[in-house]
Amino acid sequence: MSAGKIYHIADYLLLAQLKSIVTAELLKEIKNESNPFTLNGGACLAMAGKDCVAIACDLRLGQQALTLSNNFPKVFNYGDVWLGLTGLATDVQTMHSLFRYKVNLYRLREEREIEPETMANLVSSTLYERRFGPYFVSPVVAGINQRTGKPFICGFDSIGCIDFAKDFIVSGTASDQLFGVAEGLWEPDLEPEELFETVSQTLLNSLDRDALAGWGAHVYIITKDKVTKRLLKSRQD
Amino acid sequence: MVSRTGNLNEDGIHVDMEHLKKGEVNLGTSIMAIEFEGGVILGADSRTTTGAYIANRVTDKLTQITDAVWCCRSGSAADTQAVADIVRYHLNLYEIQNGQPPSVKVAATIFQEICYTNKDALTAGIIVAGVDRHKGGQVYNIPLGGSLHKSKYTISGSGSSYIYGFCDSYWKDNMTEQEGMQFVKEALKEAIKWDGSSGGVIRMVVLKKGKKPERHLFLPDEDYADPPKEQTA
Amino acid sequence: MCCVAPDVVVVASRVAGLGLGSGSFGIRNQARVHETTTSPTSLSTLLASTEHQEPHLGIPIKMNQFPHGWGRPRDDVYGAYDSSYLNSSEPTSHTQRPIVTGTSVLGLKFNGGVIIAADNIASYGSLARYDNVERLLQVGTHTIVGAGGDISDMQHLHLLLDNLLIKEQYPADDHSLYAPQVHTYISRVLYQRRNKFDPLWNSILTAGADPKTSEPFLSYVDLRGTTYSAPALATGYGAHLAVPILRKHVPDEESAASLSLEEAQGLIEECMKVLWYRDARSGVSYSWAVVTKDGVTTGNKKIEKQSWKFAEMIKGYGAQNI
Amino acid sequence: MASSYMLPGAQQAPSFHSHPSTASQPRQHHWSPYTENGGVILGIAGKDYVILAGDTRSSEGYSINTRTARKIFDVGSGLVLGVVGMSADGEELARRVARKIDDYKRSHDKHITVNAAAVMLSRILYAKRFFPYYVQPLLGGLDENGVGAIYTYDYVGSFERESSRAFGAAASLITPFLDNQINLKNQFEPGSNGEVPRKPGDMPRETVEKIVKDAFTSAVERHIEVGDGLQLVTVMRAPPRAEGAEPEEEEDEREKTAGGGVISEVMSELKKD
Amino acid sequence: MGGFDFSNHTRNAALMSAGMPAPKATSTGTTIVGCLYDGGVVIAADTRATSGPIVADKNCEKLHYISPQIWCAGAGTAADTEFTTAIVSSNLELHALSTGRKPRVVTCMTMLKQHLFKYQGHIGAYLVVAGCDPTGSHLYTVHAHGSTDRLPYVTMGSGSLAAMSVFETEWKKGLDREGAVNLCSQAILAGIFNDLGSGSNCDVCVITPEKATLMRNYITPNVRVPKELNYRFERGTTAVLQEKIIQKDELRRYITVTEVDAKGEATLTTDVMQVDA
Repeated sequence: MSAGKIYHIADYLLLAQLKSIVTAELLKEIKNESNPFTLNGGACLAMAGKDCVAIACDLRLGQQALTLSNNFPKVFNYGDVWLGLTGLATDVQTMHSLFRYKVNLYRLREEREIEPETMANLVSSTLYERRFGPYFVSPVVAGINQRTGKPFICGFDSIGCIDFAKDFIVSGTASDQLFGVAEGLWEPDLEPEELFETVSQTLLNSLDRDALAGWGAHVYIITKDKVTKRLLKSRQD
Repeated sequence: MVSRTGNLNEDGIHVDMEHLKKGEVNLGTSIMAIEFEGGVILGADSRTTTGAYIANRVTDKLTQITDAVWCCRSGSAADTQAVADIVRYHLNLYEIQNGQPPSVKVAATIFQEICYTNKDALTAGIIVAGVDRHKGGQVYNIPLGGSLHKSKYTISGSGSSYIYGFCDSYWKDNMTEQEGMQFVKEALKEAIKWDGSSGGVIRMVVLKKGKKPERHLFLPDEDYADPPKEQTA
Repeated sequence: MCCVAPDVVVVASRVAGLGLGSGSFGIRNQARVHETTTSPTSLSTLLASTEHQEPHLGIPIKMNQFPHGWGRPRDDVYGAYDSSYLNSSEPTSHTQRPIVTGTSVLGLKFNGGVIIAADNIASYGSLARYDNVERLLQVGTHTIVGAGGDISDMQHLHLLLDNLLIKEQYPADDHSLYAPQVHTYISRVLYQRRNKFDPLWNSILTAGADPKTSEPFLSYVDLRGTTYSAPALATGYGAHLAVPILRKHVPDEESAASLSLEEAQGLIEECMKVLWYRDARSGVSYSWAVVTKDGVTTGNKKIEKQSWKFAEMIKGYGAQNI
Repeated sequence: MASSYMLPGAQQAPSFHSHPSTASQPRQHHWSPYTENGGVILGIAGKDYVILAGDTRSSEGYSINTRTARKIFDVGSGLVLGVVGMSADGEELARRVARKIDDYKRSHDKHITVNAAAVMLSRILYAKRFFPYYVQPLLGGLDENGVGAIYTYDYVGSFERESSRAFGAAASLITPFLDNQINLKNQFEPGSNGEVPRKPGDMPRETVEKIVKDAFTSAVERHIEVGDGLQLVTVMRAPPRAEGAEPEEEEDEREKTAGGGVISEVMSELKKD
Repeated sequence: MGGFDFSNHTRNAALMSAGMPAPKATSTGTTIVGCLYDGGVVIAADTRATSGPIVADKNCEKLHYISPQIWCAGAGTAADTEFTTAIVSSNLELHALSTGRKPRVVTCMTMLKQHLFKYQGHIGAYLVVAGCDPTGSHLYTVHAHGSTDRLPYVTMGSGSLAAMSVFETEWKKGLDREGAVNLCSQAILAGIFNDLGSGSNCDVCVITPEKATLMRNYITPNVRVPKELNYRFERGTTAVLQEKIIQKDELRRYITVTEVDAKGEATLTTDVMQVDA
């Protein structure tokens, strides 16, 4: 079929078929738009260093392509444990409340702070409990075990499968980008300040290639006795 | 909503055995059971497929329910195993409660009960055969909808469509054990030859009144020939 | 075709008549109208009535005046509009599906040649309908084409290859077609048919050896025109069940170049056996062909040394022990 | 990328949501003319060179078709074309481009320039607007000034000149890494308090090649359709003759490509799991 | 068993009917195998977990502990294999305590198949169950719908065909421990190198009547080559707008401390560290 040629009946049938492909594609597009994992956007990243861990998130809250807020942090703190939550914003907030409640009960019952490993299992079983009606979130846990002093990071899918990683964990709409950059930039045994640069560069460059995340970022650098939280300068588009 | 058990193949004749739940393991299957003068013989191929992949090429589709009642399973592997396990449980209980083993008919009726009441959830075509002290050897067939049919011989599974003519032509009442085994073997050979969903070895179980069940195995690389006498046991 | 085309014509002319269609569209279809009105279809009545209504568009007698239905006959007069020709979810097309099918073809390069094999079963669904089908075709002196998928399409392709061979027969100047040319030809045919939405439902291996250099050739092409080469190739289930074995022994061209014919034959036999064990559409007898610089050798074989004896230790699926 | 045309037929390409080996769906043969063969390519334009690189895996669903499929093609006149997506369409496109570039040379008795070829490729793609090639093409070469040029396209011919770009299955993994390491995005001069952005300077070709290799080994780690081998194609000006050395043969000016580019290719191994 | 919470189900079903796609769970595209030998049983697995075409975990554990002498290899939906084996492990432990006997493989397999059959395939766990008990060494497969098979050598997962090709060419009766371990790891390697859903390393577990030996990362054929360049950044490369340093003891103050003021109104101090407020 070249331009200018008069369409033949056979071409017309061909076009009808192509139309069906394009229609199916359109339907797919509509479905994508109502994907709860990408509706509000957002990204989160955790990295392990030498006796330190980092966890970072973007600050965007959107409604599909429309940005509603540039101050919607996705990393929450429960004592010695940090939890990053990306996905459907309503579920992010619900999960945060739920875990605040659960961790507080844990603290009352046990009279001690929850350790990251325990938190990981708590998150996992909470998610799997809703195997057939999940929360649309992809959590990330980071922290330093206060007893052993060992860094701990892990991630989850939305039904509670734990991904224990030694290097880094990513989640959210920019997860592909984060995987690519983190795999390139991460190195073992980074000191806290080096870890900050690596985690920040990984996050910022990934955010710039994701239309649904960005608009500022929070980075936490966690060592056994101190936490540094920084607000990064980043593109606001 | 169309009930799953009502699905027909494109040919409009055969039940579409491949229309199973996604990822389900399928006993494409050729199974049969016959009465002979001293009891019953059950026979089956050994192929289990998912799509065209043979997930198990030496499956045992002949399942013991009580000492003297066995069944042949076709359809969904999960469904038929679950049904067989449940029936076995009930009949064991029956035997304990009544102090005597259930008759073949009781066994077949329990199978039917389960297959009929759960017909929308099950894909199971089952042949029940056994011997009891009242009527000797008996053969029952429970096809997909959950109906119960008693007959002198019965064939089932996707491969059975190819051997209706063969069985009808060569069936004789009151065959000897040797004749019966020959009949079952030749019929299954034919089904295996034509049906891609059936294949592998031929397994047989012979049930005779007051005797232990005897198993027989025939291998495709020997063209399903009878093994030397001592190996038959 | 003759029952679909008039439908299209009717609609197109209606659109054109209302000035909504493009000029060329309208003109062309006007021309087609004359062709179709001469044919005794029931549509000609419908066609006539709509065309007569067109000068009186203001009078809503038989045409629908609601914006969404402009130009369409009113449902209450003509019955519901048959839009099946526009059906976008299930396109009517040349697109068929394979009916009588063959399963895997295997190919493996070795030092100085290629070996290729395919079984002789043609299935009709799950029915093993024919057990004497030859799926390897010799093309010229140094090429074998093995086909999986639809057998009718394979036979059509064999016809095309025969014609090609005749057309390219120039004995005087020592010109003949070898495997790379045959492979390219087949891949062009398959790609063009894919472009017409009318694919030849096959996946094909072309194997050959150069008569001068004895350089082996082995390539794959499928119904979308996708082509690739490797020292070990297989179509259908063979890609899943045979290629892992072949690749382990022959990971690259160098290892293929140090493989003897006997080793290659042994590997192919093993692979055909695995397929016989695990592919429900495969058969026990198969054809093989070896191409070297000396030409083609072919043969038939039955799968040997099978392992079934262990079946006797398997009883039941769980606790059963009898 | 000026427009984003949705990928036709992608929904019918082999999907990863189902469990391929155990699924026994009702037999249906939905015919789609499209398929996806995985892989990733990238292009980087330097001051006097162009690098195009691609992995050599060709896959379909969960199967590896071959470990040795090239995705970067020499299309003549010192130009290279990288194609990723559906390999049958890609190879067809490369053949057509090569043919047209050859035609150009024969009818004009000179080599086509990279920007002219870029427009030509756009037209080829747009001519199939309603049945597009399912291919993401990258065209690379040296322009008339000998400066590296990469032209990137969408499926139906919208194009622009860029300095670096990744296409294909793992493009989203590689692109931000290149942004950061080649274009120094988000990097500031240390000590400038985040006020002075680092300027991407003229990076030596050797460094860029190393970054490209690391981009690929990273993508191989995290994307299942990328691996097996790395094809690294470089277009650069012929190395200058040593001082005082006489040319061995009289150079035919007509044989020199428009940007003076010479193509070289290096193959290396990637992980095969 | 399986106390699932369905309270989000209605909401999600409504979203689903509005055209929302099902959530993407981590699946273990996976090759898992098992093989009986004279004196025990071996199971093995690859270590790749995928989410679509992306590798979510390069070195995950697919061999699950059930009881000291029973282990399970899992393919399918990762969370399902993880929790199904954990539930059965727990119940089997209770069963063993109440009967005072060592748990049997067939008991484990029956618990698994009944659990999975109950959920009609919605729990996507495909398992290879292996172990030794007083009745001998046993090997079973359990499919997600609840069917089981009993075989001397088994493979499951997306790489099962590649792995099976190895067993069908090299398996023979009467293998010894070394032969079985070798055969299983070769089958896994076939999956790793031919199936895109499988990758990274090979884990093996050998179970004998005496003990079970888990050989984590028994073969590591896919170690990443060293990078060409060093990508550490100089300090100060990233632009920071604000910074706050908190000591650990101080930090605990920030968590959900509810202060009640004089009027009796509770105010949540904060659970977010405000650096940018």
